[in-house]
Amino acid sequence: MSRVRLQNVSKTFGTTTAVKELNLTIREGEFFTFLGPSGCGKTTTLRMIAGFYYPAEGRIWFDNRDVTEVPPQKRNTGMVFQNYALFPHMTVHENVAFGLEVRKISKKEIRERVKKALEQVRLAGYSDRRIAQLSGGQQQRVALARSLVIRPGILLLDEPLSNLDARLRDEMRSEILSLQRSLGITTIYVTHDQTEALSMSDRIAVFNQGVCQQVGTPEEVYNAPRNAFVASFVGETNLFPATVAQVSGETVTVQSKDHTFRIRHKQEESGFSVEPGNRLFLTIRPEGVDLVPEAGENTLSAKMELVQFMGTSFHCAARLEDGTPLKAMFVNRPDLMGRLREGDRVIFRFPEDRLRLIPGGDDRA
Amino acid sequence: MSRVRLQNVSKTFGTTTAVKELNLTIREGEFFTFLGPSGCGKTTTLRMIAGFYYPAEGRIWFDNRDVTEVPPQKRNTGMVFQNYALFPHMTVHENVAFGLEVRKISKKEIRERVKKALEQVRLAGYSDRRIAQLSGGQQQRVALARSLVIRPGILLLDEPLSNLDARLRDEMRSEILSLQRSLGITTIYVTHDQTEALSMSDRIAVFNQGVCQQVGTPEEVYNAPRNAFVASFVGETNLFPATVAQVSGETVTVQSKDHTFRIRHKQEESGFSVEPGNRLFLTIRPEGVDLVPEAGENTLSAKMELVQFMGTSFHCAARLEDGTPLKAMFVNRPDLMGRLREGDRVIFRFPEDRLRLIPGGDDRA
Amino acid sequence: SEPEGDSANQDGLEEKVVVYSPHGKDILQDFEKQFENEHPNTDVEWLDIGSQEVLDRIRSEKENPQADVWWGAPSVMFEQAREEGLLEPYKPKYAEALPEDFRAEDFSWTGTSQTPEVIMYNTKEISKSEAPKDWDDLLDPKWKNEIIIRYPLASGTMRTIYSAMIYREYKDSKSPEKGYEWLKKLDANTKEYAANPEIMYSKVARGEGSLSVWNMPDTVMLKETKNYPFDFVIPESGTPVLTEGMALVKGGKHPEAAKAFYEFVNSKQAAKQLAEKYYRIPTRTDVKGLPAWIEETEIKPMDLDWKVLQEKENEWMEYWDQKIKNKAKQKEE
Amino acid sequence: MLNRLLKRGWDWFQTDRVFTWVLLLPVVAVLFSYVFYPEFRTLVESVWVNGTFSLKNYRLFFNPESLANLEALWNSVYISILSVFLSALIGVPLAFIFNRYEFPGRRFFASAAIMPIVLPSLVGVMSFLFLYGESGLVTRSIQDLFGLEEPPFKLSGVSGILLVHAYTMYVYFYMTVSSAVRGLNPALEEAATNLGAGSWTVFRRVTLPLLTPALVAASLLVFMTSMASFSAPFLLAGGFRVLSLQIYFSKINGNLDMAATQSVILSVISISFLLLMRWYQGRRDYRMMEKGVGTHRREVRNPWVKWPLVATGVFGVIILLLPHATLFLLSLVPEGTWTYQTYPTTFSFENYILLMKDPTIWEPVRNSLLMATVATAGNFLFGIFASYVLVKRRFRGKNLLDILVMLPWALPATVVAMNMILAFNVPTPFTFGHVLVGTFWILPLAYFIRHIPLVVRSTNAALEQLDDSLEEAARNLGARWTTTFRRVILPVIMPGIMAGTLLAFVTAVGEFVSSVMLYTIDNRPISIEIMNQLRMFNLGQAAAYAVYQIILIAGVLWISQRFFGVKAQNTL
Ligand SMILES: Nc1ncnc2c1ncn2[C@@H]1O[C@H](COP(=O)(O)OP(=O)(O)OP(=O)(O)O)[C@@H](O)[C@H]1O
Ligand SMILES: Nc1ncnc2c1ncn2[C@@H]1O[C@H](COP(=O)(O)OP(=O)(O)OP(=O)(O)O)[C@@H](O)[C@H]1O
Ligand SMILES: [Fe+3]
Ligand SMILES: [Mg+2]
Ligand SMILES: [Mg+2]
Repeated sequence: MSRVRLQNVSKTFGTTTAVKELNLTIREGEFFTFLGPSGCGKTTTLRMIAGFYYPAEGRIWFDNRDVTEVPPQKRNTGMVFQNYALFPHMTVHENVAFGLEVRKISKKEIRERVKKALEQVRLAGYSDRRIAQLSGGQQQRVALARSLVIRPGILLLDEPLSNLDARLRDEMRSEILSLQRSLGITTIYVTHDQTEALSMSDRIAVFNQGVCQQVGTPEEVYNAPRNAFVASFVGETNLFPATVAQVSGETVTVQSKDHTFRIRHKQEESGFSVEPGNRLFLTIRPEGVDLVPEAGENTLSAKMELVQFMGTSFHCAARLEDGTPLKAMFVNRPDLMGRLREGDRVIFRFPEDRLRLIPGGDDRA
Repeated sequence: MSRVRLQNVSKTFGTTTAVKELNLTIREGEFFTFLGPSGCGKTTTLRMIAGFYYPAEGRIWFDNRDVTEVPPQKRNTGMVFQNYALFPHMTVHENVAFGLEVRKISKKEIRERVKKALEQVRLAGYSDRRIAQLSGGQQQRVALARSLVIRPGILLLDEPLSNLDARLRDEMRSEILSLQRSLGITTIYVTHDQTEALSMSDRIAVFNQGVCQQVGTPEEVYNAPRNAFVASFVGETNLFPATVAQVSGETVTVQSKDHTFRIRHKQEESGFSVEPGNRLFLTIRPEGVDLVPEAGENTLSAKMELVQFMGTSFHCAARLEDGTPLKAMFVNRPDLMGRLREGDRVIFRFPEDRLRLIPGGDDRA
Repeated sequence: SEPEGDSANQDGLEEKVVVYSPHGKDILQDFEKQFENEHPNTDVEWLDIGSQEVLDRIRSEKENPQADVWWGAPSVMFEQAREEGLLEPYKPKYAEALPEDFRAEDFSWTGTSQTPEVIMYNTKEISKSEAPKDWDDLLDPKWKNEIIIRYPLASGTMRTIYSAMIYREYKDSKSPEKGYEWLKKLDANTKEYAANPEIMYSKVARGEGSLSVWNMPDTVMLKETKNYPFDFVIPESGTPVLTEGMALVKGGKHPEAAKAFYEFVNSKQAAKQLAEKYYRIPTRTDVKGLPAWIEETEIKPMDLDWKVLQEKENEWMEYWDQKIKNKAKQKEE
Repeated sequence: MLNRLLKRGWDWFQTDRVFTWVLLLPVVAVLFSYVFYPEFRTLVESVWVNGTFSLKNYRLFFNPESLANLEALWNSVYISILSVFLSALIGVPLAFIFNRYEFPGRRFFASAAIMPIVLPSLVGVMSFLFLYGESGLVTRSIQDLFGLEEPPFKLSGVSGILLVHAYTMYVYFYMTVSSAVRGLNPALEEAATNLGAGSWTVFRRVTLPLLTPALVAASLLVFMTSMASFSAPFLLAGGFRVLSLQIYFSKINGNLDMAATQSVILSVISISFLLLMRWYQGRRDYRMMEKGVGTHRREVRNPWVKWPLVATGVFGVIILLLPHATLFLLSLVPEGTWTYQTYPTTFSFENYILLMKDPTIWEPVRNSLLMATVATAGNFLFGIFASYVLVKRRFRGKNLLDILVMLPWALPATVVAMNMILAFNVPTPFTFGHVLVGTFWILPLAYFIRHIPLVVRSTNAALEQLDDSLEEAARNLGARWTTTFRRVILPVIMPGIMAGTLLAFVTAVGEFVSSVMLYTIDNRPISIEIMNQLRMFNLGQAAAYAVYQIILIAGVLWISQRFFGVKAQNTL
C-alpha cells in the first residue's frame, strides 16, 4: 500500500524512445490504469516499476524510498503477467506458496495464508490441481492470488484479461475490481481496451508514443479529453475541425464547414479559453447524437449508410451531405426498429450540452 | 454462391453427441452465423460442411447436389480457420496462390487474381512478406484472401476473430462484412461472441449442446428469444419466473413474487399463447429498464449496488428488496452523472413494451 | 638363466606392469595368471590391440608412457620404434640362446617367436593334392575368384607377404616392376579384400572363396581349436618368416616388473607352452620337446633383407594401393 | 562505508549484464579448452611442418598424381549424401505410418523402430554380414528357396556400406520427423485440402516443406555420422577408401601431419555442410504460428491406403529387428560349430557361461557405465548452463558460441579423437598441467565433448519454449536468481534436458569410434571388449557380449521412459 512516484522517467531501447519524461504520482490504494495503443510504452513503464528495466533517466519512488536501482526481488511488488506466468510444474498451492517460501516464512503460516488467498479469489477447493487443469479464468485468479499472498505494496497487472474471451473477461473485471476494493491495495493496471479502463479505474493515464497525454478519472478522460488523441482513442467519437465564430459567456458559436453550432463551453472544466478565430476541434460522442424529425438549431441532414444491431444498441454510420462520415448510437428500443434503415435520409441533432471543443485544430486535419 | 441445406444431420464422437438432428437451410448470399457456448457443436457442424467430418446421419446439400460424402477438396468451399492456418513456409503471395495452382490455372491468371484478392483485403503491397512478418489482423486478411481467391461457393469462417484484440476485432468485423456484402458470397460464420453475431449476421442459429435452439435475424433472436437459453445467452438479460394472472387481448398481467406487471404479448410475434395459471419467464433487457422519480405501474424499488462507467453508457447492478439482482443500462448523458450513485435507493420502471414473456418457467428456477 | 620366482626378487618389483600386446585375450590372460602366481604382489595389466595400434599408442603416449612392455609385433615395427627412440634397450638373461637375427643390435627388442607365412585353403573345397604348392601357383587362372585376401594395408602379415613378393625380384634387379606385375596377377585372381581377419576366415570357411594367404600359427589354431575346415601349404620356394618381438617401452613407469615379465614370458617353459598351446615357434634355440608339427614341418625361410623391406614397404604398398588394387576388376567392368 | 561499498558491489554483480558474463565465463572456458583448442591444435599440426609454416600437406592431399586422398574425400562425400537420402527414404515413411495411423500394436512398433540405435556398430555390421553377406542367412535362404546357382546378392563394397548406414542412421530421421509430425498443426493440411489440393499435393507442398527443420536436423546428423563412419567401411569395403579410414590409417602409420591435414579437411567439409543446412533452413519460415491449437488425428481414412501402409511399416520394423535377432542367434552358437555350415545346428548358452566365468567380464561394463555417467553428468551440467546463456541472455558473439557448441557434431568422432590426442598428449593449462592421453579421463572427456551439442540442443528446445515471464514472475515474487533457477527454470525444462542426456548416455555406453583411438587399460569400454573378442575370433562370445550391451542400453531407455517419463524420441 504505497504511493508510487515517477519523476521525469525516460527509457530508450537503442534508438527508439519507449517512454519519455514521464511524471506521475499514483496514490495509495488507488486503482490506476495505463491506457494506450500498442507500443505506446505501457508495459515498459510497468516493468520499470517492477524493476525489470532500469530507467535511462529519472527516478522512481515508492513512498519516500528511491527504488530506481533496487533489483526486482527486493521491491515487494506483485505482478500479474499477461500470460499469467504460472509455474507449470507446481500445483496451485505451490504456485501461491512460492513467494512465501522464498521469504522463509514458517510452513504453518504459509499454509494459512495460501488458504486465505485462495479463498479470496474463490479457488478454495483447487489447491492440489495442476495448472494445466485450470480454465483461463481460474489461472488468472491463481496468478492474482500468487501476487496478493505476498502482501505486495503495489499490485501490477499487465493486460491480464486480453487472452480471455468476452464473457470471461467481463466476469474477471468485476472480480479483480472487488478484490482490489476490499484489500485497498495500490494497483496499476495496463490495458489497451478503453472499456476496461473506463469501467475499472479510479484514474487513468492515457499514453501515446511514450508520452502521457492525460491523467484523470474515467469521466474526465471520456467527457473532457485534453486533446484529439485522447478524444478519439478513448471511446468512439466524431471529430470535426472548426473555427470559433463568436463567444458570449459560456455559449460559443463555431463554424465547421457550412454548419454553425452553438456550444456550451466552460473554461474551468476544459482548462482552456476560446476566442473568436481560434481553430479547434468540435466533437460529439456517437451516443450524444439525437435523431429528430425535422431540422432546427444544431441539426444536420445525413444519409444512413450502415446500421449495426449490437443487442443493447444500434450503431449507425451516416454520411453528411458534404461527405463527412458521422457515427451515432441509439439504445435498442422497439420503436427505433422501423426508423433506422440503411439508405434513409435522416436529420441528426447535436445537443449543445453534448458538443465539446478540443484544442489543436491547427495541427490535425 | 450456393444454398446449403443440412437435412437431419447428426454427428457423434464415441459416446458424445456433438450435433443432433440438425435441420438448416442457409440461403444464397446470406451471412449466416452459428452462435453458441463452447463445445456446443458449432465447429463440428462447420467441419461437416467443409467435408472434414462425415455426418453419422443425415445429408448435406449444396444447391441440389448431395455432398454428404464428397471429399473436402472437391467441395469448393473456402475456409478461414480460427488460427488462420497460413502456410508459414510460403510468402503471402504463395499462400494466396496455392488454391489456384492446385487448380492448374495459368501463371498469368494466378498473378492477376492474387493481386486482385490482395487488393480486396487491402494488402496490395504485402505479397512478398513472410507470414511471420504480419500482424494478427493482416494474417487474418491473408487467410480471407486465400479462401476468396478460389471463388468458393461457400465461405466458412471458424471464430476468425477470437485471437484478436478488441480494437482490431472491431475493424476486422467491418472489413469481413463489407467484403462479404460486396461479393455476395454465401458465408457461414462461427462464433461464441454474441455482439459479433448480432452485428454481422443476416441470420443466426443459436446452438446449445448440439441442438439448434433458434434460427432468426439478430433482432428476432435478441428481442424475441424462443427460450430462456437463447434469452440469456444472447445479450445480458433479467429473467424472473412468473405466473400469468390475467389475459385480456394483447395485455397480459403476470405475477412475479410480490410484483404484478402488465405486458403487451402478441401471439403472432412470440409464437405461443398464454393462459392464466401458466408458469413462464418474464424478461427485460438491461437497456429496457427505466429510471423514474416515483413509483407507479410496473415499478420496483431497488438499491444501486455497482455503477460502472463504460464510456457510452453506465452499467448498473441493483438489488430488489427481496434480494433479486437486477441489471440496468443507461446511455451516458451528462445529466445522469449525478443520479447514479452506488448505495442509493432508486425506482425502476419496466415499460410494458419492453417486457417479454418466455415459455419454460416450469423447468428452470 | 631362468627367471627366478623367489621372494628375494619380488621386493624389487613394482605393484604392477602394463603390457601392450596383440596376442589376444587367451594368451594374455593365461600368462597374466601364471606371472601373478609367481609374483603375487605385482598386478599384470594388458591392453589387447593390433600391433600397428601398439606402435601408434606408444608414439601418442610418448610424453606420458602408459605401457611398460610391448609384447608381439613383427620385427620391422620394432625397428621403426627403435629409430623413433621409443624403446628401452634391455639385454635379457637368455641372450646367448638367441641367434643374432632375432634381436636388435642394441637389444632394443628381441625376438620371441617365428611366424612363417603360408597358403591357407578350405579343405571342404580343395583337397591337399589340388592345393597350390607355391606362391606362383596362386596366379593360375583356375583360382580366379577363389582367393580372399585380408586387406593388406592394415595388416602387418599381409604387408610382409606382399613386400616379400616384390623383394624376390627387387633383390637382383633393384626394380619393383616385376613384383608389381606379380601382384597385378594376384589381384586379378582375388575375389575380395576382407576388412579384417575374422571376415576373411568366415568367407573362406563358407566357401565364398577357397584360398588365402596367412600366417601359420593362426591357421593352425583355427583348425585345431575352432574347428575351421582349414589347412595350409608352406610354399616350396620358401616363405617369409616373420620374427615376432618384444621390447621395453622407454620411460615405462614400472621398469623392474617389466623386466621380470619380459624374462618370464620368454622362459623355456613359457616358450614351450606357447608352442604347444598357441602354435608359436620359439626363437630360442634351447627349447626342447617342441610339438611334432614344429619339428616335422619343413620351413624354408625366404631370404629377405628386413632393412630394405622396412625402407621400401610404404612406397611399395602405396603403389599397390593406388595402381594395382582392384584394377583387374575395374577393367572387366 | 565498506559495507555500503560491498553492497554496491554485490548489486553491481547482480545486474544483468555482469551476471551474464559471470554465467558465460565457464561456458566459454570449456568450449575454448575442449572444443576450440584441440581443433586449433590439429590445424597447427597440419601446417606446421618441421618447425615452419608450410602447406606441403595440403599440396600432398590435393596432389593430382596420387589420387588416394581425393578419392577418399569424394567417396566420403558421396556416400554420406547417399546415406542421407537412403535414411530419409526409410525414416520418413516409417515416422508417418507410426504417427499418423492408429492400429493395434502401434506403440510397440513405434518404439521398436528406434532399436537400431542400441545396436553396437561393430557387431552390428558383423550381424549384417551374417544376414546378407554372400553366405548370409537371408542370402542362403533365398538361394536355397529358389534353387539358385549364384547367391542372389551380396553385401559388400559401397552398397554394403550404404545399406548399413541407411539401417543405422534412419533412426535420426525417424526420431526428428516423428516429433515434427506430432507437432504439425493439422489445420494446415486441412486448409490445403479445403483449397482443393489432393492428398499427394498436400503432402508435397505443405506437409513435407513444414518438416524441413526436422529433415535438416536429421540430414545433418546422418551426414556427419556417415562422414565419420568407421566400422561399416572398415569391415565391409575391403580396400574402399573413405576419409575417416584414411585418417585412421595415416595415424597408425605414424603420419601424424597427414592425419591432421585430413582431419582439417574433413572438418571443413562438415562445417560447410552445417552452414549450408543452416542457410537453407533460414531461407524460409517454418514456425508454426500457434502451438498445439486443435491438434487432433484426422478422421477420414481410406482403409485401402491405411492397411497396406501399416503392413509395410510393421514388416519394415521386423526387418529392422533382424540384426538384433541374428546377434542373439550368434550368441547361442557354440564356438566352432558354425564355420562352413550353411545354417547353425547346435545351440547352447555356452558363450554366456564362458563369459560369466571370465573374472574380468564386468570390468568393461563397469567402465562403460562409469565413464558414460561421468561424461553425461558433465554434459548435463554444461548443457544447462550453456543453453541458458545461449537462449536467455543477450551478448555479443553469440553466433560464434553457437557454432562452437555445434562443432563437435560437425566433426566426426575420428577427428575429435585425433584433435584430443594432438592437444592433450602434452601438458596444457586446460588439463591443469597434466597429460591426458593415456589416462582414464581422456575417454570421458571425449564422450563429453562429443555429446555437447546433443544435450545443449535438446535443452535449447526446452528453454525456447520456456516463457521469459516465468523467470520474471519468480523474481517479482522475491526469489533470487539462484532460487529462481533451481525452483522454476530447472524443473520446467527438465524433460528436455533429460531426453538429451539420456541419448548422450546411451550413445556414450556404446561409443566405439573415438574409444578405439583413446582407450587405455583402465578404461576399456564394452565396445572395445567386443572388438577384442572379435580379434580373437570368439564370434559367439562377442555376440553374447553385444547382446548384453543391447539389453543394458534398452534397459536404460526403458527405465527412463517408464519411471521418469523421458522420451528419447523427443530429443532432437
Ligand atoms: N526489449 C525491447 N527492446 C527494444 N525495443 C523495445 C523493447 N521493449 C519495448 N520496446 C519498444 O518500446 C516501445 C514501447 O513498448 P511497450 O512494450 O512498452 O509497449 P506497450 O504499450 O506495452 O504495447 P502493447 O500494448 O503492444 O503491449 C515499442 O515501440 C517497442 O517496440
Ligand atoms: N474429434 C473429436 N473427438 C471427440 N470429441 C469431439 C471431437 N470434436 C469435437 N468433439 C466434442 O464434440 C462437442 C462439440 O465440439 P465442437 O468443437 O463442435 O464445439 P464448438 O461449438 O466449436 O466449441 P468451441 O466454441 O469451444 O470451439 C464437444 O463436446 C467436443 O468435446
Ligand atoms: Fe560406424
Ligand atoms: Mg505491453
Ligand atoms: Mg469450435
